[in-house]
Amino acid sequence: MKPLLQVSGLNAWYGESHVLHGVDMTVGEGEMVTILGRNGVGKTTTLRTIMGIVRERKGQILFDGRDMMDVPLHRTAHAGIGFVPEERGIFATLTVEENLMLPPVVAGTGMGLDEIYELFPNLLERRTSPGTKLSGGEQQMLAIARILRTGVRLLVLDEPTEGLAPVIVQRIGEVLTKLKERGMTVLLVEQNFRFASRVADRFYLMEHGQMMADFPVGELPERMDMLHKVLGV
Amino acid sequence: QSASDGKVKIGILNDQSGVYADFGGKSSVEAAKMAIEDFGGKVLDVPVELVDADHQNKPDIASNIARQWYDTEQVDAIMELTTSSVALAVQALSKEKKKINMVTGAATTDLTGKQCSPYGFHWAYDTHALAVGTGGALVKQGGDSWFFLTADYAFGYSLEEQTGTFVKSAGGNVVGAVRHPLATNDFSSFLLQAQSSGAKVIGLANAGLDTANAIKQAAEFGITAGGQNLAALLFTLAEVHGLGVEAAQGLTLTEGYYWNLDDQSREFGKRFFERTGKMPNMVHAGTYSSVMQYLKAIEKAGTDETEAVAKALHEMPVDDFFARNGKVGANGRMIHDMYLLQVKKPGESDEPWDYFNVLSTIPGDEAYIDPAKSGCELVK
Amino acid sequence: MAITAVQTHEEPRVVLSARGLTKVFGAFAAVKDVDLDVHHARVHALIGPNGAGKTTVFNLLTKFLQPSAGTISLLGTDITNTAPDKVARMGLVRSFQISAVFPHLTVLDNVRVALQRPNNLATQFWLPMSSLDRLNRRAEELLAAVGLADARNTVAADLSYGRKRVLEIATTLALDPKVLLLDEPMAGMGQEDIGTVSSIIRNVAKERAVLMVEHNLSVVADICHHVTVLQRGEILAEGDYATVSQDPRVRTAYMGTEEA
Amino acid sequence: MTMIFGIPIQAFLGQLLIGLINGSFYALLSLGLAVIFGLLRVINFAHGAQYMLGAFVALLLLQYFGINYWVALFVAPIIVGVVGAAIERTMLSRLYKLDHLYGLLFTFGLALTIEGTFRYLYGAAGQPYSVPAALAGGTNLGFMFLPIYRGWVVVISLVACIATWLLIEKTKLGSYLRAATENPVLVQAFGVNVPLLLTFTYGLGAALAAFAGVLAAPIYQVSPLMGTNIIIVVFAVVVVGGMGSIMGAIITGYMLGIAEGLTKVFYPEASNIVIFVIMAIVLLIRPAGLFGRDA
Amino acid sequence: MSHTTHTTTGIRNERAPVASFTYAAFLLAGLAFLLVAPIFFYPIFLMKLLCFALFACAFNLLLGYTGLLSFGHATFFGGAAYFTAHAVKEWGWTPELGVLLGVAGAAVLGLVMGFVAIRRQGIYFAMITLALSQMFFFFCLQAEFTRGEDGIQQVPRGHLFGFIDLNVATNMYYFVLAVFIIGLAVIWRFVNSPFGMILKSIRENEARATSLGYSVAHYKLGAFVMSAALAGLAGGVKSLVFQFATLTDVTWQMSGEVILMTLLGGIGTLIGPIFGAGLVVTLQNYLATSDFPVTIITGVVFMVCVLVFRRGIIGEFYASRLGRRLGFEHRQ
Ligand SMILES: Nc1ncnc2c1ncn2[C@@H]1O[C@H](COP(=O)(O)OP(=O)(O)OP(=O)(O)O)[C@@H](O)[C@H]1O
Ligand SMILES: Nc1ncnc2c1ncn2[C@@H]1O[C@H](COP(=O)(O)OP(=O)(O)OP(=O)(O)O)[C@@H](O)[C@H]1O
Ligand SMILES: [Mg+2]
Ligand SMILES: [Mg+2]
Repeated sequence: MKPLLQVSGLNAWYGESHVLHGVDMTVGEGEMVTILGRNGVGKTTTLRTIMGIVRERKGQILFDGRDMMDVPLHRTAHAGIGFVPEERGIFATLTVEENLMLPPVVAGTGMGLDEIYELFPNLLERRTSPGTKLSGGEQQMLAIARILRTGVRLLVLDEPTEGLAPVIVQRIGEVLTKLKERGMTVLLVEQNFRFASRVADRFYLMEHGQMMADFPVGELPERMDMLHKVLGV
Repeated sequence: QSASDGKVKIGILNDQSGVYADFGGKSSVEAAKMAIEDFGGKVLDVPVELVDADHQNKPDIASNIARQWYDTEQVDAIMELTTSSVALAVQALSKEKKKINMVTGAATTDLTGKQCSPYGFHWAYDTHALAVGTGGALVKQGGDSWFFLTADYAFGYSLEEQTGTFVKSAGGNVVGAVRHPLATNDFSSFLLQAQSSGAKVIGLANAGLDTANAIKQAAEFGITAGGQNLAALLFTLAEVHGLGVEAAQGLTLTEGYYWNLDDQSREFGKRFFERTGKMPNMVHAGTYSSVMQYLKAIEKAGTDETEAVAKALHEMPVDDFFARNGKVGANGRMIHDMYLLQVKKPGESDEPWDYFNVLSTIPGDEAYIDPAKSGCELVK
Repeated sequence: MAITAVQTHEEPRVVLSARGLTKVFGAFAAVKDVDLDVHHARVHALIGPNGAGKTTVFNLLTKFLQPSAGTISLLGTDITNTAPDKVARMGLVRSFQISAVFPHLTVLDNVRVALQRPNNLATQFWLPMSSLDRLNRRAEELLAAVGLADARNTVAADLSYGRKRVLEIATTLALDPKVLLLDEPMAGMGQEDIGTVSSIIRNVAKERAVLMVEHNLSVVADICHHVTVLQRGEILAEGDYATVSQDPRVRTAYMGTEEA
Repeated sequence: MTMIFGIPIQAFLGQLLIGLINGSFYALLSLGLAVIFGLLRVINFAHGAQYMLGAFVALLLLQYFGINYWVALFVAPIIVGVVGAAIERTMLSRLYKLDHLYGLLFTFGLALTIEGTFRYLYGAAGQPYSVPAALAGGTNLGFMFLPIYRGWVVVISLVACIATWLLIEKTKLGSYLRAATENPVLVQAFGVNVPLLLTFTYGLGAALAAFAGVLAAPIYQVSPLMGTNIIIVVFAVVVVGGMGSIMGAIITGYMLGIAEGLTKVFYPEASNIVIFVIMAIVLLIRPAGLFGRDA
Repeated sequence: MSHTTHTTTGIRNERAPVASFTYAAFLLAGLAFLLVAPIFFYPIFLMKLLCFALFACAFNLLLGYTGLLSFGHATFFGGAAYFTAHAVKEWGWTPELGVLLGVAGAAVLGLVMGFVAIRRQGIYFAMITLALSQMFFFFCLQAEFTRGEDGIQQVPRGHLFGFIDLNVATNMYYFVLAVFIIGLAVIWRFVNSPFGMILKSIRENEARATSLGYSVAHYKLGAFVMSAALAGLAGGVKSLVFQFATLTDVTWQMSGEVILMTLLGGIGTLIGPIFGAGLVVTLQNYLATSDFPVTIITGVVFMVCVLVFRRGIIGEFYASRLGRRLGFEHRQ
């Protein structure tokens, strides 16, 4: 499989604290990869560093063969990476629809508005209400939906199921599978192991700012012991 | 006999960066310099030195500087003292320290009234003189019904009240008044009220930008064109220059000096203009005059010792380009003639800075409070 | 089976109750005519699809929002018109869905701040800071109980998300509330913390009432005595987990096909 | 003659109209403040100084280049806007990640510096700027004599206000601006050049202030102090309106202008504090302001 | 248990003992200096400095420790100056009673202003206090007893407790110094008290503090009134030092100046504002006799401070290598 995202020797800092200590990982085109790890090991930081939000960084990030280290933050999306942050980032002063329409479309391959509303009927219902008047779960849906419109090639999701009702989690699982079928590449951070194991092709296990292990979904049974030890699953 | 410490040192303390910077400011320092040079730079064979400071309109800074000057820098006298809070504070200090102060920049009659000092002198003008000039003299010119636009604070009230008194005693009447807040931008509401009062004269009992804005907007609303006259109670050449004759035409005001009065005053005006780029107003000219008189008094007393110099200042008549027939009252008030002036029409002025027609001269004894009635305890 | 896991020491009695609770935002009724009884020594779960109005119910109960209609009583006192801080002083304390700590205070100070009020050490502006040292023992106990003892002097902002949530629970417990309202306490927590927090909740519920919103059904099944399911602002079902989870309406509206 | 509240209806109407004219300035200025605040979370203390700059630039353009009022009305705001943008780019932008108070303090210093400089160069006394010939004179409305220029001020400021409101509430650019207010990093991660956006916004706010300044030049004296006093009143206007709301700022501006105008008739001594009093009352009743969204 | 728990993210030690030692040493040195200062410096200047330093510290109590930026503190400073001056001059009160009246008056003003202003946070708060203080300015401008722009002049200093003649410069100086030290001690205690802790937590997260049962508004109001009263203490004493009370002290520019002092010295540091006040007062005195226009300099200092020098003199010192070696820590 052709690698879409290649990260090697990535280090990152928050001020004086050194959080990533040489992260190496690869995400292939059309693949769905999940990073697992305990609280505070640096999963979110990895995603934020790849996006270019954390800028105190060293190492190499190649996206579709292109060096991303010197690309300014506002060009990352245009290169084809879309981000759904852990805290969702819904804009309070914008209506739901304005929120949806906000990210500039970077390629014609994105979903249409109708398609999105079909996927998330809640959003259709609350279309004109201000963003933060949504419930936590509705906000999460909006945050994912928002990116689907733009036509990015790599979707970076930080804990998309946090705080969601099981039905919704299932629906998001279905959506992700559908997206994968369309050829979208997904990089996911997830605490919900059950969910992750259902959707992902491959796993990275993270500890202390480094990738500890890397295995495909097929090896899951034989890895359960280790996972249990590290994650308490 | 000679000066106590080998030199005579004069301090000019005024606002050099704030709202009154044009009123006196750095140009006053220049005027004082000219006086010293004209006097010869020396008195009683010792050099005359000049220091100056910007009090930023803060009495505590002024008082601090004055103290330092008196205590550690051997300053013998402080002059100018724009704005009344500063003038009163420094005068009180000078009294305590037995030093001479001569005020040209402040208006309050308290300086020679309740808060007078044996060593304090008030030189150029005061609210009383302005009120007599504009109020009394203008009635004689036919402006016998008045409406006041008054700044809503003590200065405004006292101007309005004093002027009103003179208007009435000269046979005129006051048909109304409206009090506007200090630093009002828009005078249109007040001007409309003044307009509908039908008074012949609209008296502006305010100062600075307030007066300027009122005058400008009066022109805009066609008030002056409609036959009413504006009279500014505290306004000087410097501000008329800023406003422009177009807007200010027809305005009457009172000053203690006008550069284009006669040869003597023109001579000083021209010299001052060469050094500062503007013509002097009464504060600048008054500062020159006060410094000059101070040096003359030292010469006469043969010492720079305060009591002796103060005595000489009280006794000597003042007669220079600024003050004709000037004399100093026991309360420290320098009594001299004032002038009722009217701003020319745009076509009438034939050289730059030639803004005024002199309507009348107000004799000093009319313009200023009789020292005996001033409330100053030094006058028996 | 889940229920027997908890030892109850005291008789359950109603400590917090709401009748006809309603909240209308503009034309939209987020909560409609909800009756709720929270019992002492019981863990009560409030579950429901996203946007069902759970957080809103919390806000109403704690008076962060004023109900459009209905009454609320706490320990027999009507609090329908009481200010939120007063309600908190009466013993009803909540945690927030989005984590809420004092970011620039140390972990220890976070807990001590919470301890100050019940110990009457909040308004003394004449006492030295060291007067707070007598709170240390209790604070450290609480930290140890939630496994944050090692982070005692760490500034709260430097904690990871999950540990912030744990800290928040510790501060909440510090108030020794009579009724504890927890909004998704497990959200974003790692599996090992979930275990810890579950047992903490189970423990604290021995002497107080707990009302919690939670999407993690295994936790609900594990520690909750009573479950209320909310949908579109209305109560859909009520009962113990076993009953509720078999209700077909609940399954379609909320749980999907998932098993706890 | 008909009377209303004890004064002739003519006079009443006249004062109402004058209040509206005043309100135009409040509306324009508070609009600019609200735009900058809304998007940058900076209370632009230099707003008064930028208003003054607008008037001064118009005056200097006339004095040195003979550029007339009509051209200055567009050129001066652009110049001030560009200067504002440059200041934002080089200095103000460093402060966004800090407490918002630093923005306030920085612009406070900026205001002192600008005003101090102009006072140093041009003195405190005002300078005249004449009404353009086409708008000179006035008409008699029956109840009052209305200088044509003042009528023009009301009309043009209303146009400017509405245009700005449309720009921010109804365009894509506006939604970027609003979103960037809340979470600039995320908006940038979506592919929008946020720093540029913020620079533009500050420039726009400054330009609006300068526009008001040019409008004011023929009415008031062009003086370095002209912005100092008005800015505090405008702050109060903005607090009354509720800062988040652009439309709120506009409406409140007009309303308070009228309230102030009427006070000048009924109780002139209070006319400079009436807005502050209204502010205190509004805060007691509705802390978020009349149109505020956040409580 | 060890004091220093190292985590990957950050190390915040409790203040090391060395800091409290150096602190105490500095404090003693400072005190000793102030006791003998009148020998070397001009007493009236020192007194002015102490008044402004106390004013700045009182202001910093609010900004530095509760995060409330008041743009109206001149009201309390100047208001108290008027009250004290009036009581002493017109009613013949003794100086200490006059000052106490000033403090009480400032506290009442603080209560009123605070009551309205604390309804909003952050910048709104700043703007509201600015507007309210502007109202107070207009009140002072028009009120009879303030004597308008003349000010209350020739205020007698009188005899402290009826027998210490304050007209003697040294007596006056030590009176001011005593007031200053008392004021500072009060502030120090206030900040480092259980109450101060709650204030800190409110600044960090208001909603959380509310949910813990603290009535945030009351705490803020308490801090506001305290700060106002202390500012009043400074103002009242100042009116005795200079023997007048004028409008200058109630203008919003004065409020701006005290912010500058605090910013320059270091927001949230106990002694920073003292240095800031010293610098500003010296600068103003110096600029008075130089050719530089004061406002421009002040404005530029403001901008530079905010841009590159945010922690202020003392804050920068604490954060510097030397400062850290001495064991200080500073949070931004
Ligand atoms: N803004 C920040 N400043 C300083 N340290 C931070 C910051 N954000 C995170 N950290 C620290 O960096 C480390 C990694 O954090 P990160 O958020 O990447 O963890 P995570 O694996 O996503 O954890 P979680 O599962 O709790 O979300 C943690 O120790 C955290 O405390
Ligand atoms: N202040 C408000 N104004 C208008 N609508 C609101 C407001 N707060 C919440 N809502 C709406 O009320 C509904 C209930 O929201 P709430 O936050 O209570 O849901 P929830 O049950 O907690 O959901 P979740 O599990 O996703 O957190 C949602 O549809 C939300 O959009
Ligand atoms: Mg994370
Ligand atoms: Mg919720």
